Amino acid sequence: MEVDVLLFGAAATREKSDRVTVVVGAEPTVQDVLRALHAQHPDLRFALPPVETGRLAVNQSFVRGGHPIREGDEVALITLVGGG
Amino acid sequence: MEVDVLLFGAAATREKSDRVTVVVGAEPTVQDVLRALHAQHPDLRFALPPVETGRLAVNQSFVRGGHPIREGDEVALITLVGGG
Amino acid sequence: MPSLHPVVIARVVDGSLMPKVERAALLGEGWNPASDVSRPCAPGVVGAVLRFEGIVRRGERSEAHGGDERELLALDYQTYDPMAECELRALARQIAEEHALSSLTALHSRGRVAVGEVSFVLIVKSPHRAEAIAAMSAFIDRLKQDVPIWKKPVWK
Amino acid sequence: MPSLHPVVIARVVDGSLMPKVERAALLGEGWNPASDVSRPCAPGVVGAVLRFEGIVRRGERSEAHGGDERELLALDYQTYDPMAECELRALARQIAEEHALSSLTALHSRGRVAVGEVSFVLIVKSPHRAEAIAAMSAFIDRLKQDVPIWKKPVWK
Repeated sequence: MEVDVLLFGAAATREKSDRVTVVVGAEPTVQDVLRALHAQHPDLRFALPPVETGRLAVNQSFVRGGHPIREGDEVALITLVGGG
Repeated sequence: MEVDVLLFGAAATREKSDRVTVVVGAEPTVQDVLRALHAQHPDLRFALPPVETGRLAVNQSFVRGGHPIREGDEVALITLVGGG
Repeated sequence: MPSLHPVVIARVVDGSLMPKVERAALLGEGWNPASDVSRPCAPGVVGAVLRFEGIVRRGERSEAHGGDERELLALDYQTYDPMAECELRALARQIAEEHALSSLTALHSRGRVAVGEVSFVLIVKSPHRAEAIAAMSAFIDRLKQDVPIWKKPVWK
Repeated sequence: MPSLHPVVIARVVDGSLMPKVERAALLGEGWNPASDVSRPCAPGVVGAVLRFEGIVRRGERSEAHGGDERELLALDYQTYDPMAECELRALARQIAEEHALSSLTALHSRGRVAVGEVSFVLIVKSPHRAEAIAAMSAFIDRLKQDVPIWKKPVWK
Protein backbone atom coordinates (compact mmCIF):
# COMPACT_ATOMS: atom_id res chain seq x y z
CA MET A 1 0.00 0.00 0.00
CA GLU A 2 1.16 3.56 -0.72
CA VAL A 3 0.77 6.32 1.87
CA ASP A 4 1.12 10.05 1.14
CA VAL A 5 2.65 11.96 4.05
CA LEU A 6 2.12 15.74 4.21
CA LEU A 7 5.22 17.82 4.99
CA PHE A 8 5.57 21.31 6.51
CA GLY A 9 8.25 23.75 7.53
CA ALA A 10 11.87 22.63 7.23
CA ALA A 11 10.84 19.13 6.07
CA ALA A 12 8.87 20.56 3.14
CA THR A 13 11.73 22.93 2.32
CA ARG A 14 14.25 20.07 2.26
CA GLU A 15 12.07 17.90 -0.01
CA LYS A 16 10.99 20.91 -2.11
CA SER A 17 7.50 19.43 -1.84
CA ASP A 18 4.51 19.50 0.48
CA ARG A 19 4.32 15.66 0.55
CA VAL A 20 6.23 12.43 0.03
CA THR A 21 4.96 8.92 -0.70
CA VAL A 22 6.08 5.77 1.12
CA VAL A 23 5.44 2.13 0.24
CA VAL A 24 4.34 -0.03 3.19
CA GLY A 25 2.82 -3.49 3.68
CA ALA A 26 -0.84 -4.28 4.20
CA GLU A 27 -2.57 -2.89 7.34
CA PRO A 28 0.26 -0.50 8.22
CA THR A 29 0.64 1.28 11.56
CA VAL A 30 2.19 4.63 12.51
CA GLN A 31 5.45 2.78 13.29
CA ASP A 32 5.42 1.15 9.86
CA VAL A 33 5.04 4.53 8.15
CA LEU A 34 7.78 6.11 10.30
CA ARG A 35 10.08 3.15 9.53
CA ALA A 36 9.35 3.56 5.83
CA LEU A 37 10.07 7.30 5.99
CA HIS A 38 13.47 6.63 7.62
CA ALA A 39 14.32 4.01 4.95
CA GLN A 40 12.85 5.55 1.82
CA HIS A 41 13.45 9.28 2.51
CA PRO A 42 16.81 9.53 4.29
CA ASP A 43 16.92 13.29 3.49
CA LEU A 44 14.10 13.70 6.01
CA ARG A 45 15.89 12.00 8.89
CA PHE A 46 16.83 15.37 10.43
CA ALA A 47 13.11 15.91 10.97
CA LEU A 48 11.94 12.36 11.73
CA PRO A 49 11.08 11.16 15.24
CA PRO A 50 12.18 7.73 16.53
CA VAL A 51 10.02 4.91 15.16
CA GLU A 52 9.15 3.45 18.59
CA THR A 53 8.00 6.65 20.30
CA GLY A 54 7.38 9.08 17.44
CA ARG A 55 4.04 10.46 16.39
CA LEU A 56 2.27 11.37 13.18
CA ALA A 57 -0.90 13.33 12.66
CA VAL A 58 -3.57 11.04 11.25
CA ASN A 59 -6.75 12.83 10.24
CA GLN A 60 -5.39 15.87 12.13
CA SER A 61 -4.87 14.14 15.49
CA PHE A 62 -1.57 13.01 16.99
CA VAL A 63 -1.22 9.19 17.13
CA ARG A 64 1.68 6.81 17.83
CA GLY A 65 2.86 3.23 17.79
CA GLY A 66 0.35 0.65 16.61
CA HIS A 67 -2.34 3.09 15.49
CA PRO A 68 -3.56 1.76 12.10
CA ILE A 69 -3.28 3.81 8.90
CA ARG A 70 -6.17 3.16 6.52
CA GLU A 71 -6.75 3.94 2.85
CA GLY A 72 -7.85 7.59 2.55
CA ASP A 73 -6.43 8.73 5.92
CA GLU A 74 -4.77 12.17 5.93
CA VAL A 75 -1.26 11.53 7.25
CA ALA A 76 1.10 14.38 8.19
CA LEU A 77 4.58 14.70 9.65
CA ILE A 78 4.39 17.34 12.41
CA THR A 79 7.87 18.10 13.69
CA LEU A 80 10.03 21.12 14.36
CA VAL A 81 7.07 23.44 14.79
CA GLY A 82 7.88 27.05 15.43
CA GLY A 83 4.88 29.03 16.62
CA GLY A 84 4.81 31.61 19.37
CA MET B 1 21.86 58.75 73.32
CA GLU B 2 18.20 58.14 72.38
CA VAL B 3 17.22 57.06 68.88
CA ASP B 4 13.68 57.17 67.48
CA VAL B 5 12.98 54.29 65.09
CA LEU B 6 10.06 54.62 62.64
CA LEU B 7 7.76 51.60 62.37
CA PHE B 8 5.46 50.47 59.56
CA GLY B 9 3.07 47.66 58.73
CA ALA B 10 2.78 44.81 61.21
CA ALA B 11 5.49 46.29 63.48
CA ALA B 12 3.51 49.54 63.85
CA THR B 13 0.31 47.59 64.41
CA ARG B 14 1.90 45.53 67.19
CA GLU B 15 3.32 48.60 68.96
CA LYS B 16 0.16 50.65 68.27
CA SER B 17 2.57 53.43 67.30
CA ASP B 18 4.48 54.65 64.27
CA ARG B 19 7.78 54.80 66.24
CA VAL B 20 9.65 53.48 69.28
CA THR B 21 12.62 54.96 71.14
CA VAL B 22 15.75 53.03 72.11
CA VAL B 23 18.55 54.06 74.44
CA VAL B 24 22.04 53.39 73.08
CA GLY B 25 25.62 54.39 73.96
CA ALA B 26 27.61 57.17 72.35
CA GLU B 27 28.43 56.90 68.63
CA PRO B 28 26.00 54.04 67.96
CA THR B 29 25.96 51.88 64.84
CA VAL B 30 23.16 50.05 63.04
CA GLN B 31 24.07 46.91 65.00
CA ASP B 32 23.84 48.82 68.28
CA VAL B 33 20.35 50.05 67.44
CA LEU B 34 19.21 46.58 66.32
CA ARG B 35 20.63 45.08 69.53
CA ALA B 36 18.79 47.71 71.58
CA LEU B 37 15.53 47.01 69.69
CA HIS B 38 15.83 43.29 70.51
CA ALA B 39 16.52 44.04 74.20
CA GLN B 40 14.23 46.99 74.85
CA HIS B 41 11.26 46.10 72.58
CA PRO B 42 10.85 42.31 72.76
CA ASP B 43 7.32 42.64 71.28
CA LEU B 44 8.99 43.62 68.00
CA ARG B 45 11.21 40.54 67.78
CA PHE B 46 8.83 38.90 65.27
CA ALA B 47 9.74 41.73 62.88
CA LEU B 48 13.41 42.29 63.77
CA PRO B 49 16.30 41.10 61.58
CA PRO B 50 19.42 39.50 63.10
CA VAL B 51 21.81 42.06 64.61
CA GLU B 52 24.85 40.91 62.63
CA THR B 53 23.32 40.92 59.15
CA GLY B 54 20.18 43.00 59.53
CA ARG B 55 19.52 46.37 57.96
CA LEU B 56 17.82 49.60 58.88
CA ALA B 57 16.90 52.54 56.68
CA VAL B 58 18.95 55.56 57.74
CA ASN B 59 17.95 58.75 55.98
CA GLN B 60 15.87 56.58 53.62
CA SER B 61 18.72 54.31 52.47
CA PHE B 62 19.37 50.73 53.54
CA VAL B 63 22.51 50.36 55.71
CA ARG B 64 23.94 47.58 57.87
CA GLY B 65 26.55 46.61 60.43
CA GLY B 66 28.89 49.36 61.53
CA HIS B 67 27.17 52.22 59.74
CA PRO B 68 27.07 55.11 62.26
CA ILE B 69 23.80 56.64 63.50
CA ARG B 70 24.10 60.36 64.19
CA GLU B 71 21.92 62.83 66.05
CA GLY B 72 19.08 63.91 63.74
CA ASP B 73 19.26 60.87 61.40
CA GLU B 74 15.90 59.47 60.25
CA VAL B 75 16.00 55.81 61.30
CA ALA B 76 13.35 53.31 60.14
CA LEU B 77 12.73 49.59 60.55
CA ILE B 78 11.86 48.25 57.09
CA THR B 79 10.78 44.63 57.37
CA LEU B 80 7.91 42.45 56.25
CA VAL B 81 7.09 44.68 53.31
CA GLY B 82 4.13 43.60 51.21
CA GLY B 83 3.92 45.45 47.92
CA GLY B 84 3.04 43.99 44.56
CA MET C 1 -11.59 29.92 44.96
CA PRO C 2 -10.12 28.96 41.55
CA SER C 3 -12.60 28.33 38.78
CA LEU C 4 -12.88 24.65 37.91
CA HIS C 5 -14.27 25.57 34.51
CA PRO C 6 -12.01 28.39 33.34
CA VAL C 7 -13.04 30.62 30.49
CA VAL C 8 -10.91 29.63 27.51
CA ILE C 9 -10.54 31.37 24.16
CA ALA C 10 -8.05 30.08 21.59
CA ARG C 11 -7.93 31.30 17.98
CA VAL C 12 -5.77 31.33 14.88
CA VAL C 13 -6.20 34.67 13.11
CA ASP C 14 -5.01 35.89 9.71
CA GLY C 15 -2.09 38.33 9.81
CA SER C 16 -0.82 40.59 12.58
CA LEU C 17 -2.76 40.46 15.82
CA MET C 18 -2.57 44.10 16.89
CA PRO C 19 -4.79 46.02 17.24
CA LYS C 20 -7.11 43.13 16.42
CA VAL C 21 -6.63 41.53 19.81
CA GLU C 22 -8.82 44.08 21.47
CA ARG C 23 -11.44 44.08 18.75
CA ALA C 24 -11.84 41.76 15.79
CA ALA C 25 -9.97 38.73 17.05
CA LEU C 26 -12.09 38.45 20.14
CA LEU C 27 -15.36 39.93 18.96
CA GLY C 28 -15.44 39.36 15.22
CA GLU C 29 -15.25 36.42 12.85
CA GLY C 30 -18.20 34.57 14.28
CA TRP C 31 -16.92 34.33 17.81
CA ASN C 32 -19.83 34.51 20.20
CA PRO C 33 -18.91 36.15 23.49
CA ALA C 34 -22.05 34.81 25.13
CA SER C 35 -20.99 31.19 24.58
CA ASP C 36 -17.36 31.59 25.61
CA VAL C 37 -17.77 33.90 28.58
CA SER C 38 -20.84 32.32 30.07
CA ARG C 39 -19.16 31.95 33.44
CA PRO C 40 -17.58 35.30 34.26
CA CYS C 41 -15.24 35.39 37.25
CA ALA C 42 -16.67 36.82 40.44
CA PRO C 43 -15.03 40.21 41.13
CA GLY C 44 -12.13 39.89 43.52
CA VAL C 45 -11.23 36.30 42.54
CA VAL C 46 -8.54 37.27 40.02
CA GLY C 47 -5.36 38.58 41.67
CA ALA C 48 -2.98 38.36 38.72
CA VAL C 49 -3.30 39.18 35.03
CA LEU C 50 -0.37 38.22 32.87
CA ARG C 51 -0.18 39.17 29.21
CA PHE C 52 2.52 38.06 26.79
CA GLU C 53 2.96 39.39 23.27
CA GLY C 54 5.35 37.82 20.81
CA ILE C 55 6.63 40.29 18.22
CA VAL C 56 8.45 39.56 14.96
CA ARG C 57 12.09 40.59 15.33
CA ARG C 58 14.21 42.10 12.59
CA GLY C 59 17.07 39.67 12.99
CA GLU C 60 16.68 35.92 12.55
CA ARG C 61 19.37 33.30 12.19
CA SER C 62 19.54 31.94 8.66
CA GLU C 63 20.51 28.27 8.36
CA ALA C 64 21.26 28.86 4.69
CA HIS C 65 23.85 31.47 5.75
CA GLY C 66 25.83 29.52 8.33
CA GLY C 67 23.67 30.67 11.24
CA ASP C 68 24.45 34.36 10.80
CA GLU C 69 21.75 36.89 11.60
CA ARG C 70 20.10 38.31 8.50
CA GLU C 71 17.59 41.09 8.26
CA LEU C 72 13.93 40.15 7.97
CA LEU C 73 10.97 41.91 6.40
CA ALA C 74 8.36 39.58 7.85
CA LEU C 75 7.55 36.04 8.90
CA ASP C 76 5.05 33.90 7.03
CA TYR C 77 3.23 31.67 9.50
CA GLN C 78 2.01 28.43 7.92
CA THR C 79 -0.69 26.61 9.88
CA TYR C 80 -2.00 23.09 9.34
CA ASP C 81 -5.72 23.83 9.43
CA PRO C 82 -7.93 23.08 11.25
CA MET C 83 -5.54 21.05 13.43
CA ALA C 84 -3.58 24.16 14.49
CA GLU C 85 -6.60 25.81 16.07
CA CYS C 86 -7.86 22.51 17.53
CA GLU C 87 -4.51 21.84 19.21
CA LEU C 88 -4.24 25.47 20.35
CA ARG C 89 -7.68 25.20 21.95
CA ALA C 90 -6.98 21.79 23.51
CA LEU C 91 -3.71 23.11 24.96
CA ALA C 92 -5.48 26.19 26.30
CA ARG C 93 -8.12 24.10 28.07
CA GLN C 94 -5.55 21.71 29.49
CA ILE C 95 -3.23 24.42 30.84
CA ALA C 96 -6.17 26.41 32.23
CA GLU C 97 -7.43 23.37 34.14
CA GLU C 98 -4.02 22.11 35.28
CA HIS C 99 -3.14 25.52 36.74
CA ALA C 100 -6.64 26.31 38.05
CA LEU C 101 -6.75 29.54 36.05
CA SER C 102 -9.70 31.88 35.97
CA SER C 103 -9.24 32.37 32.24
CA LEU C 104 -6.82 31.89 29.38
CA THR C 105 -6.85 33.63 26.01
CA ALA C 106 -4.44 32.55 23.26
CA LEU C 107 -4.28 34.02 19.77
CA HIS C 108 -1.78 33.13 17.06
CA SER C 109 -1.27 34.64 13.63
CA ARG C 110 -1.61 32.81 10.34
CA GLY C 111 0.12 34.16 7.21
CA ARG C 112 2.37 37.21 6.93
CA VAL C 113 3.31 39.32 9.94
CA ALA C 114 5.74 42.20 9.41
CA VAL C 115 8.73 42.98 11.63
CA GLY C 116 7.59 44.80 14.75
CA GLU C 117 4.07 43.38 14.60
CA VAL C 118 2.47 40.98 17.06
CA SER C 119 2.06 37.32 16.04
CA PHE C 120 1.15 35.72 19.36
CA VAL C 121 -0.82 36.88 22.38
CA LEU C 122 -1.41 34.97 25.60
CA ILE C 123 -3.50 36.41 28.45
CA VAL C 124 -3.75 34.45 31.68
CA LYS C 125 -5.85 35.39 34.72
CA SER C 126 -5.57 33.57 38.02
CA PRO C 127 -6.05 34.12 41.74
CA HIS C 128 -2.30 34.31 42.41
CA ARG C 129 0.80 35.29 40.50
CA ALA C 130 2.65 31.98 40.78
CA GLU C 131 0.08 29.95 38.82
CA ALA C 132 -0.15 32.65 36.15
CA ILE C 133 3.61 32.58 35.54
CA ALA C 134 3.80 28.78 35.60
CA ALA C 135 0.84 28.50 33.22
CA MET C 136 2.33 31.00 30.79
CA SER C 137 5.69 29.23 30.64
CA ALA C 138 4.05 25.81 30.27
CA PHE C 139 1.72 27.08 27.54
CA ILE C 140 4.51 28.53 25.43
CA ASP C 141 6.73 25.46 25.83
CA ARG C 142 3.89 23.15 24.78
CA LEU C 143 2.84 25.46 21.95
CA LYS C 144 6.27 25.01 20.43
CA GLN C 145 5.96 21.22 20.64
CA ASP C 146 2.37 20.47 19.79
CA VAL C 147 0.68 23.17 17.75
CA PRO C 148 1.32 22.73 14.01
CA ILE C 149 2.46 26.22 13.08
CA TRP C 150 5.65 26.91 11.15
CA LYS C 151 7.36 30.16 10.35
CA LYS C 152 9.11 30.98 7.10
CA PRO C 153 11.36 34.04 6.99
CA VAL C 154 10.81 36.71 4.35
CA TRP C 155 14.31 38.18 3.97
CA LYS C 156 14.94 41.79 3.17
CA MET D 1 21.17 43.68 20.13
CA PRO D 2 19.96 44.36 23.69
CA SER D 3 19.92 47.97 24.81
CA LEU D 4 22.68 48.69 27.30
CA HIS D 5 20.75 51.72 28.52
CA PRO D 6 17.21 50.46 28.87
CA VAL D 7 14.32 52.87 29.15
CA VAL D 8 13.14 52.72 32.76
CA ILE D 9 10.03 54.23 34.31
CA ALA D 10 9.17 53.57 37.96
CA ARG D 11 6.47 55.43 39.85
CA VAL D 12 4.36 55.32 42.99
CA VAL D 13 0.89 56.63 42.19
CA ASP D 14 -2.07 57.52 44.44
CA GLY D 15 -4.93 55.02 44.35
CA SER D 16 -5.92 52.42 41.77
CA LEU D 17 -3.73 52.25 38.69
CA MET D 18 -6.32 51.49 36.04
CA PRO D 19 -7.12 53.13 33.72
CA LYS D 20 -4.38 55.52 34.80
CA VAL D 21 -1.63 53.25 33.51
CA GLU D 22 -2.36 54.14 29.93
CA ARG D 23 -2.82 57.82 30.61
CA ALA D 24 -2.14 59.81 33.73
CA ALA D 25 0.41 57.58 35.40
CA LEU D 26 2.71 57.65 32.42
CA LEU D 27 1.91 61.00 30.93
CA GLY D 28 0.70 63.12 33.79
CA GLU D 29 2.02 64.30 37.12
CA GLY D 30 5.06 65.97 35.74
CA TRP D 31 6.51 62.96 34.02
CA ASN D 32 8.29 64.08 30.89
CA PRO D 33 8.17 61.49 28.14
CA ALA D 34 10.98 63.21 26.26
CA SER D 35 13.43 62.70 29.11
CA ASP D 36 12.53 59.09 29.87
CA VAL D 37 12.10 57.77 26.36
CA SER D 38 15.01 59.56 24.79
CA ARG D 39 16.39 56.31 23.42
CA PRO D 40 13.49 54.50 21.77
CA CYS D 41 14.11 50.92 20.74
CA ALA D 42 14.80 50.36 17.08
CA PRO D 43 11.80 48.60 15.51
CA GLY D 44 12.31 44.86 15.39
CA VAL D 45 14.58 44.69 18.45
CA VAL D 46 11.82 43.82 20.92
CA GLY D 47 10.54 40.27 20.52
CA ALA D 48 8.65 39.89 23.80
CA VAL D 49 6.36 42.19 25.76
CA LEU D 50 5.29 40.92 29.15
CA ARG D 51 2.77 42.76 31.27
CA PHE D 52 1.77 41.84 34.80
CA GLU D 53 -1.10 43.39 36.73
CA GLY D 54 -1.65 42.75 40.41
CA ILE D 55 -5.29 43.10 41.44
CA VAL D 56 -6.73 43.37 44.96
CA ARG D 57 -8.52 40.10 45.79
CA ARG D 58 -11.67 39.85 47.85
CA GLY D 59 -10.30 37.23 50.22
CA GLU D 60 -7.25 37.81 52.40
CA ARG D 61 -6.04 35.77 55.35
CA SER D 62 -6.58 37.56 58.63
CA GLU D 63 -3.97 36.94 61.31
CA ALA D 64 -6.37 38.32 63.88
CA HIS D 65 -8.84 35.56 62.91
CA GLY D 66 -6.61 32.50 63.10
CA GLY D 67 -5.55 32.71 59.46
CA ASP D 68 -9.06 32.28 58.06
CA GLU D 69 -10.01 34.10 54.88
CA ARG D 70 -12.14 37.16 55.52
CA GLU D 71 -13.83 39.39 52.99
CA LEU D 72 -12.09 42.62 52.04
CA LEU D 73 -13.39 45.94 50.80
CA ALA D 74 -10.01 47.36 49.87
CA LEU D 75 -6.31 47.46 50.70
CA ASP D 76 -4.65 50.58 52.05
CA TYR D 77 -1.10 50.76 50.71
CA GLN D 78 1.23 52.65 53.03
CA THR D 79 4.47 53.85 51.42
CA TYR D 80 7.56 55.25 53.13
CA ASP D 81 8.07 58.32 50.95
CA PRO D 82 10.21 59.18 49.09
CA MET D 83 12.21 55.98 49.78
CA ALA D 84 9.51 53.75 48.23
CA GLU D 85 9.76 55.40 44.83
CA CYS D 86 13.57 55.67 45.04
CA GLU D 87 13.90 51.94 45.77
CA LEU D 88 11.32 51.10 43.10
CA ARG D 89 13.31 53.08 40.57
CA ALA D 90 16.66 51.65 41.67
CA LEU D 91 15.26 48.13 41.44
CA ALA D 92 13.83 48.86 37.99
CA ARG D 93 17.18 50.11 36.70
CA GLN D 94 19.07 47.18 38.21
CA ILE D 95 16.73 44.50 36.84
CA ALA D 96 16.59 46.19 33.42
CA GLU D 97 20.37 46.20 33.18
CA GLU D 98 20.95 42.72 34.65
CA HIS D 99 18.52 41.19 32.17
CA ALA D 100 19.49 43.39 29.20
CA LEU D 101 15.90 44.54 28.75
CA SER D 102 14.80 47.05 26.17
CA SER D 103 12.52 48.70 28.71
CA LEU D 104 10.89 48.26 32.10
CA THR D 105 7.90 50.14 33.49
CA ALA D 106 6.82 49.62 37.10
CA LEU D 107 3.92 51.40 38.81
CA HIS D 108 2.67 50.80 42.35
CA SER D 109 -0.34 52.25 44.13
CA ARG D 110 -0.22 54.37 47.27
CA GLY D 111 -3.31 54.61 49.50
CA ARG D 112 -6.65 52.86 49.05
CA VAL D 113 -7.30 50.41 46.22
CA ALA D 114 -10.69 48.67 46.11
CA VAL D 115 -11.21 44.95 45.54
CA GLY D 116 -10.96 44.18 41.83
CA GLU D 117 -8.79 47.21 41.09
CA VAL D 118 -5.15 47.21 39.96
CA SER D 119 -2.45 48.12 42.50
CA PHE D 120 0.69 47.08 40.64
CA VAL D 121 1.71 47.06 36.99
CA LEU D 122 4.96 45.79 35.52
CA ILE D 123 5.70 45.97 31.80
CA VAL D 124 8.90 44.42 30.49
CA LYS D 125 10.15 44.51 26.89
CA SER D 126 13.09 42.46 25.71
CA PRO D 127 14.50 40.83 22.60
CA HIS D 128 13.54 37.32 23.76
CA ARG D 129 10.91 35.78 25.98
CA ALA D 130 13.25 34.09 28.48
CA GLU D 131 14.81 37.33 29.76
CA ALA D 132 11.40 38.97 30.03
CA ILE D 133 10.05 36.16 32.23
CA ALA D 134 13.20 35.98 34.36
CA ALA D 135 13.22 39.76 34.82
CA MET D 136 9.56 39.83 35.82
CA SER D 137 9.97 37.12 38.44
CA ALA D 138 13.15 38.71 39.81
CA PHE D 139 11.53 42.14 39.96
CA ILE D 140 8.49 40.97 41.92
CA ASP D 141 10.59 38.90 44.35
CA ARG D 142 12.87 41.85 45.04
CA LEU D 143 9.96 44.29 45.27
CA LYS D 144 8.60 42.24 48.16
CA GLN D 145 11.97 42.40 49.94
CA ASP D 146 13.27 45.87 49.29
CA VAL D 147 10.57 48.40 48.45
CA PRO D 148 9.02 49.91 51.60
CA ILE D 149 5.32 49.45 50.85
CA TRP D 150 2.90 47.85 53.30
CA LYS D 151 -0.69 46.84 52.85
CA LYS D 152 -3.40 47.17 55.47
CA PRO D 153 -6.66 45.33 54.90
CA VAL D 154 -9.94 47.22 55.02
CA TRP D 155 -12.39 44.51 56.10
CA LYS D 156 -15.97 44.40 54.92
